[in-house]
Amino acid sequence: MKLMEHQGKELFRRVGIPTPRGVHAASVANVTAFIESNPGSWVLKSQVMMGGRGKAGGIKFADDAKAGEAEARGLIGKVLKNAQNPDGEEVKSLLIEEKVAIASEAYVSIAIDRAAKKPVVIVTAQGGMDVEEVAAHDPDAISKYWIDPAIGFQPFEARRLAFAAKLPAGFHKAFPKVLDGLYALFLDYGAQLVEINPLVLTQSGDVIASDAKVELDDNALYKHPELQAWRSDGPADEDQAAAVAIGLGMSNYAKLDGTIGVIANGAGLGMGTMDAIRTAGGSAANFLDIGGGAQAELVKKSYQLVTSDPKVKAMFINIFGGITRGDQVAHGIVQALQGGDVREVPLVVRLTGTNEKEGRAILAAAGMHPVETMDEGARRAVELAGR
Amino acid sequence: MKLMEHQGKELFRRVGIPTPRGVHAASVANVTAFIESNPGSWVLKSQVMMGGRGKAGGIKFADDAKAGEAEARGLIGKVLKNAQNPDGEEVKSLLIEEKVAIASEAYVSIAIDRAAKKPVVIVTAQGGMDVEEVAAHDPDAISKYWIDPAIGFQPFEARRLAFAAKLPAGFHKAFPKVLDGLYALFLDYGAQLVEINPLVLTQSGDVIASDAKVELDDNALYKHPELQAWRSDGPADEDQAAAVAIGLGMSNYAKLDGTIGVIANGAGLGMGTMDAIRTAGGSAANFLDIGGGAQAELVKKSYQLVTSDPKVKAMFINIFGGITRGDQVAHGIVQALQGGDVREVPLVVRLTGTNEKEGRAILAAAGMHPVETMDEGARRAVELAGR
Amino acid sequence: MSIWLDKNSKVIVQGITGREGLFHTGRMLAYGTNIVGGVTPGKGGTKIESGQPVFNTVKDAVDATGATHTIIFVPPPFAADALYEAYDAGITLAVCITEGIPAHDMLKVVATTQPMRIIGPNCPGLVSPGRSLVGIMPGHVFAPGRVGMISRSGTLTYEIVDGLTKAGLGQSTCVGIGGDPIIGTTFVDCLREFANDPETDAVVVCGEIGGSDEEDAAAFITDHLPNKPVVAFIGGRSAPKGKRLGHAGAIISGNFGTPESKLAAFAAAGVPVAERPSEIPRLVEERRAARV
Amino acid sequence: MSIWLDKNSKVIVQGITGREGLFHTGRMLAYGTNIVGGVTPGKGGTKIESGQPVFNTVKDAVDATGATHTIIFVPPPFAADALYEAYDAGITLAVCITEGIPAHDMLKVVATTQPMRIIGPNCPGLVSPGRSLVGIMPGHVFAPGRVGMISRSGTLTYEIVDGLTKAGLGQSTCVGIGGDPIIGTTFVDCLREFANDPETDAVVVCGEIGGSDEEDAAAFITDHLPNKPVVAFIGGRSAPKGKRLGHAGAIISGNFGTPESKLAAFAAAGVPVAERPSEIPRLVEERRAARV
Repeated sequence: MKLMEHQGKELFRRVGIPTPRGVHAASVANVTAFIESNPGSWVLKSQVMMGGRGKAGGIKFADDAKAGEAEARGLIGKVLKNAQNPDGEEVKSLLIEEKVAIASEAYVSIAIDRAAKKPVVIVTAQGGMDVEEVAAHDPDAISKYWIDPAIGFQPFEARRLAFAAKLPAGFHKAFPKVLDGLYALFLDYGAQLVEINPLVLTQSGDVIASDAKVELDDNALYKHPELQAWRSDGPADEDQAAAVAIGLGMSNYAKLDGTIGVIANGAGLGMGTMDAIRTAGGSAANFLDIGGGAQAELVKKSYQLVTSDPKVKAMFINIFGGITRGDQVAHGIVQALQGGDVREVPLVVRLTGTNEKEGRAILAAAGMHPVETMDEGARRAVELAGR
Repeated sequence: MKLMEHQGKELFRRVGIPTPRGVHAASVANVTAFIESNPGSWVLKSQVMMGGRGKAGGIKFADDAKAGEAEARGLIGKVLKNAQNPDGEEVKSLLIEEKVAIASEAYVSIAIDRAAKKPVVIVTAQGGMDVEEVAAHDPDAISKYWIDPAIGFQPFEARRLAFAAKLPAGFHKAFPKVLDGLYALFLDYGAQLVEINPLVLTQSGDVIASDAKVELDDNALYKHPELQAWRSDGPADEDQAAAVAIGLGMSNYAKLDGTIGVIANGAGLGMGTMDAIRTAGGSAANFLDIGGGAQAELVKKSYQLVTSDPKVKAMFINIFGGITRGDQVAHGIVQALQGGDVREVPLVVRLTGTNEKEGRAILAAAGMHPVETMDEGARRAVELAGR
Repeated sequence: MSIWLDKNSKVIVQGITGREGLFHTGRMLAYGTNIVGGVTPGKGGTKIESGQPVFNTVKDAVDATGATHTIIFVPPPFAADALYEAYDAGITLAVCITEGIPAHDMLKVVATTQPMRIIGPNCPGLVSPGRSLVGIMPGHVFAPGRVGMISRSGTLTYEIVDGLTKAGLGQSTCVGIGGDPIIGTTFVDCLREFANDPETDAVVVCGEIGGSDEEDAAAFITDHLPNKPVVAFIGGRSAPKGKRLGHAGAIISGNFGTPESKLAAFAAAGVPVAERPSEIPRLVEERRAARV
Repeated sequence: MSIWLDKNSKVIVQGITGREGLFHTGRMLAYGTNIVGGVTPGKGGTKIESGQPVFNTVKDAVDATGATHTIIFVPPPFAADALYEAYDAGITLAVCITEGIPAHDMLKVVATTQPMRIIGPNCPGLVSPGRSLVGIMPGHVFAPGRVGMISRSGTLTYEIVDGLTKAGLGQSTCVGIGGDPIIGTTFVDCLREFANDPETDAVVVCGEIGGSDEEDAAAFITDHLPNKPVVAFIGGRSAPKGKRLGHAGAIISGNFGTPESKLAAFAAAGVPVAERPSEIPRLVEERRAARV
């Protein structure tokens, strides 16, 4: 689960990372009221998941309530777009924060390094920029340290990184505390990524997190039930919600851009099926993994979910039965088609493995004739979708 | 720092270990008021550090406010004594707790095993008894597990111990949670010992900590400044307070039972000096380590502290100068004796090592003549104290 | 010889009386796996229907049976604990089937339970065809032979193995390493074993998008398997960036974990990458023929 | 040869610009210790008056100087961090002078920084007389020779060594293992080295009340030092139960850590225990004579 900036900063405050004074506001009235009772210079930051919101016009400034009202009215409800996000994202709320006088900007993040099987801390003195760009153009400006999970974060690691990345001296005293908090958040909330970009050294000598990017491991969310309320906030979670609603794991379904609906058992076979469709010249409309040992009911609901997407012009169900039984899958398909409230699209079924014979018999009784191989199924589906 | 039962239970509650409903009361009026507004059967437990308070008459029962008032009046201010604590300890407050119907009693503790360099968990189904006695008479009844500090506590360790110690099944579900909390307390508060004896399974099936014994590592107290207020509560801390008051480390001074005052530099030499006095037929009145590099002022104050004990009949100052300089020690002795507000006792000084000559000259000018060796000094001090 | 597992390996099942554990215990026994017992706290002293004893703790099970292998079927919140318990009891190889274990749990488990070998988590297990199966794979698709197989995916493995078997290419050992970001055993760990296994004379690596395990495998092959044919497949080549497709590990983040990078790495190592699973048997035979 | 330390050992000082660190750096240099630099964060690039370079991190110091040994003078809240930093930078032997480190900090440090050897904490350090001194001990009491010395106490060591030196019994290496409950190096660790050191032909063990390190030492002596004379002393034999006398480790809890237990263990190992430090030189000479 990716968090909005204001949510990330709430976690920052819980672990003692300084953030600018501010408030999260979901309405124009709230913005106006806050600035009225807190005179000063304020930044209005659109709360969206997409990157590049500044260049997309999502960040505004206001020195009084009137200006704040006007800017908030312009931002809330606006759909921010840029090259990376052509569909855009609607601004539903704003984070109002005090304007700080910046002396220097740094970048710091902690992520899971899969290959090293360790958390990796990344620091650069070139804050406020895309870190991947910095890495591409000036790799020496980036310092990394791999934390031993058995030892955990230690202050010397922060000192070493601060010196190696040549952070200005003003950062040095606060830096171990910021990293300590960041690692505590990373660990306690099971984060995949925690990032402060920029970490700002103000002209008055304070070090504060000006932005917050936090991605939590969905598998670890159960440890923090209080964060459940944030689940639905992100636009990226619609597919997950749909999957969970029918009883699938939350990452077992993802909408894609193509025209051929896909149902497979197993994530690997699901991806392989998408690939086979592409190799055959088509394009998958979704990824859907019914998992191991699916019953007829789940197959039926999955069929309904996939066909509810109007893009879907044909459907390819690809099953290699191990734990999953061919007869259960076949029953599910038949039930789905008989249900009546389902959009009919041309269907290709490939059914092999456990109880293959029984499954084929059930399909044959309903007038369906499965293909023999994945390759053949993909070709047929592409053909049918193209008509 | 050893904690009182009610303090230990406050920490238990912070880490989620269930404790009986109750209140800590320092006056008879508080006891009466509590029982009046909370009708029921209550236990009044004297809050003292000494063991065996039950047999010493420190635990009473009350079914109404009137009985509670009478029992509280009898307990608060009473000096509890038993064979192990002949001097006794005054009861300054009570813990009022609900009476629970006991189905079974277990014992569980976590301590630091110095030899293994690991925390060791000890569990026995024979709760409510002295665990050292159980260990002596029925060693098989005791189960131990050493926690890997790099891994930390894991639930399987609790299950393994519960099965190995044959805890009644009623304990099993709650036991991993209790141990998890106990290890969290042990770790987060830097405890040397956390002990629940007994851990009670009630007749209604709840598992609660009926007693609490917690010893914190003084060196780790700085991590929990909020516990500072508890420091002065224990009678054992008087010596520590006196040491800190004159600028020594808190365990650098301890009162003992003998008649010969001791000042030495270094803990080992201090103990060695006490031993030498005993070997010479005498007995030390105290242990005092002035540490390394002590200045004259500290020597003077140490002299005053030791002689403030009326038991002291003679004094042996034993210095082997390394970092500590003989001239500084000599100056301190002279200043102490000239101070006027110090009780004069026969004094033996042994001064060797760094700046030995200068020190001896200073002492000689004040009419004092140091002995050559520790053995000789001890003999002289015993002789002088015996007069 | 197969790697890590043979006919005599003594296996216990953690979570043996649970729905999944009991079902797959039956299937493994039917395959011939030497399951010597299982663990369910509180059910110690009982037996499952097929006669295997149930113990309260892994320690008890190991003490009583001499088991060295375990397969873990416990829900995600308890899986790390199960792995620590196996390690503590002296188990040398643990297959962890559980899907959905927090990555941070695995980071710490992997860092602190060396030298126990962990296969998975979120994996279909390990099979030495005709000898032993410690996992949830359908045993009938495998056939004894000389091809080693390593895969991040379960059903895609069956698809590929089915093709191999039908083409007469039996397998020495198949390892499902799992689809999570943090796994105990990587492609490289498996390749190291296959490199030294005289009964394996070709290896199929079934990777997927996300991570850099395929790139590491390619580098290892160049250095350590100069004379053993390797064929690869990469699942999810048509997946868009930033979408997690089932496996927690199968996600392209930024320029990381792309199929392009993996294809380039295998190309540099001289490893042919199949466009479709159905091509794999042919590629294996061609490579084998070329090296003879 | 001496153990763990010789004339060429490259030593850095963590906390070199602090009051204690600077003072003892001067003393160690005067003794002849090969101090190649020191660490104080923020003072990297400077030098101390005697010319040794100061670095911001241990890593920088090790990279620049090739140091293998460190001596740590930092306050208790930062000592564990200093030890982790030394370990991380590849230091092989760390002497930790700091007194007052929480026992839990040391439990974790000791469990996670193997195989770096830690001497202390709360110890006076290590000296190979005439070659190198890494510690805070007064160098003038030591003399080169063939007696090994191990002690939980500082000043008591000087008292004993002074006696040895005056009796013509020089020392091969003296190790102050420290007075805390959790220490990196125990009597047994030192005895193992002395057992194999051809230049050490007798060992003095200066123990004290508390813990079971003396009992472990006695058992080890029986098994591994049959032909090397060992003489012991136990400080605090007149201490009452439950009182902590200076050293956090010197406390008798219940029946644990009593002098009786230690005396019995040494008696069983045939190790004479001196009543007074002044008896030690005579006992060493007697034992040496008896074994020749």
